[in-house]
Amino acid sequence: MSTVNLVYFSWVRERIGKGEETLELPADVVTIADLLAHLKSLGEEYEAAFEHERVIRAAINQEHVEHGEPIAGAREIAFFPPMTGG
Amino acid sequence: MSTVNLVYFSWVRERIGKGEETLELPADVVTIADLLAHLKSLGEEYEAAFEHERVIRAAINQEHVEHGEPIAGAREIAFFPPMTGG
Amino acid sequence: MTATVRVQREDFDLAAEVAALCRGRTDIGAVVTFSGLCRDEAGALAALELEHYPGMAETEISRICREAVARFGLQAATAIHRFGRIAPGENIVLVIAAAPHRQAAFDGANFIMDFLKTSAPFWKKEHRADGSAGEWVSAKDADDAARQQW
Amino acid sequence: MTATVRVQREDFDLAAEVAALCRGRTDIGAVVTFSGLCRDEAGALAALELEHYPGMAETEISRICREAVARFGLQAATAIHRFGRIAPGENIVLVIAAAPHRQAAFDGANFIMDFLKTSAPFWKKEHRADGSAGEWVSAKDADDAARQQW
Repeated sequence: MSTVNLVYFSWVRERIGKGEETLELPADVVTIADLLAHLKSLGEEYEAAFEHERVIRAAINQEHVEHGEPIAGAREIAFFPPMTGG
Repeated sequence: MSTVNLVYFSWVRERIGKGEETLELPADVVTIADLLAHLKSLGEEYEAAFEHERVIRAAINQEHVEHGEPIAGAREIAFFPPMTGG
Repeated sequence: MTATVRVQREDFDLAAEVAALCRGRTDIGAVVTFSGLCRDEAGALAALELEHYPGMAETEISRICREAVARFGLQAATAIHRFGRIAPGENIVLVIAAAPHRQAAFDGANFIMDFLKTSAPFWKKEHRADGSAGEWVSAKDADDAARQQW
Repeated sequence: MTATVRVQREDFDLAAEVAALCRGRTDIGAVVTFSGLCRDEAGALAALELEHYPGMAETEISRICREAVARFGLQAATAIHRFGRIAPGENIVLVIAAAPHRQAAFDGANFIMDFLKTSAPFWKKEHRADGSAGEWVSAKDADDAARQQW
């Protein structure tokens, strides 16, 4: 088990119903994709947030990463939709 | 014979030694190129100004024209080097 | 330090930012600024709410600016992005690029904007003038295409 | 009137020009400004003397701005070109383009500058810091190439 801080933005945050949380992760959650699958098993709010998994962007320790990225050593993992700033 | 106002800028003006003048033109001066040839016959200051004829730009009534342009109806004809504004 | 980056709620002052970037220098030949404004053509928008990822927003914009400075030989770059509630006609973002010659300044500012649009963690939500619930603004394919061109 | 064009001896105020162009509007999404400055990297330049063709300068810049407005769908354009003696670090030219979206604003300002460089009747002469006679600045092939690309 490892502990990780999760942060959510935009409609990912709205659908999950919170902006951040700290979770204990099972040892078989190795990559961002694993983590998304794990989160979707936690309830329908997560299922709704990550329904279209391919559009979801992720960041580890505030750096953009692909879904295949290992999460080992992550202090903070963020999930959010495509960005619309500027 | 027709009368035309000529204006010169930048090193064309400096080489000719004046910024403007009014000239009577012979009837066989039909185009800008004819006018350049005529001016070069007027003295060495004009020869120096128009030595590299191809780089000289011309405007008739404050609009850019090519050397083949007829000058009939021109009130004001300008000669100057390539522009270096901006 | 050639890049000035700020993420802030308050408005910015275009002239003050340009002046700060040029002050005491005579080697800058070209300054290009880009101001992005909250736009409402149809009168349907009350405001945009700009959400951002604090920390990562600054880090990401700084990275983009440093890349632009290196790639286009910029003498200085500034990027300021606002968050919070922004009404139509108000500023959202400012980018400034300074260079010896004009094309580098144009390219630098354009590059920073293209990458900022697709990489900086900001999200816009609409507040509608009729009081109804607004939508999150969707990312545009055109923005991804613009980034790919560099 | 979507184009503001001025040829003047005095300096211009970037912020005031942008404010004038945006005032009372909420349909503008992007404003790009280009400031061209008198540059002196080596410390050899005392000033530039900007000569222009009065009348034709304004006419030509107006024509270029109108073409940019039509071609890129600009909502407004401003071009101000100074003449007379201009010291290093001082402004020479200001171009502003406003549009609903950013690429049109970038392209509009860039287009106006490229054509202004090669078509607007201005000529620069150097005054050297050591008091010796300066040269007329030569036109650059790169400027012609930049114009050809449009």
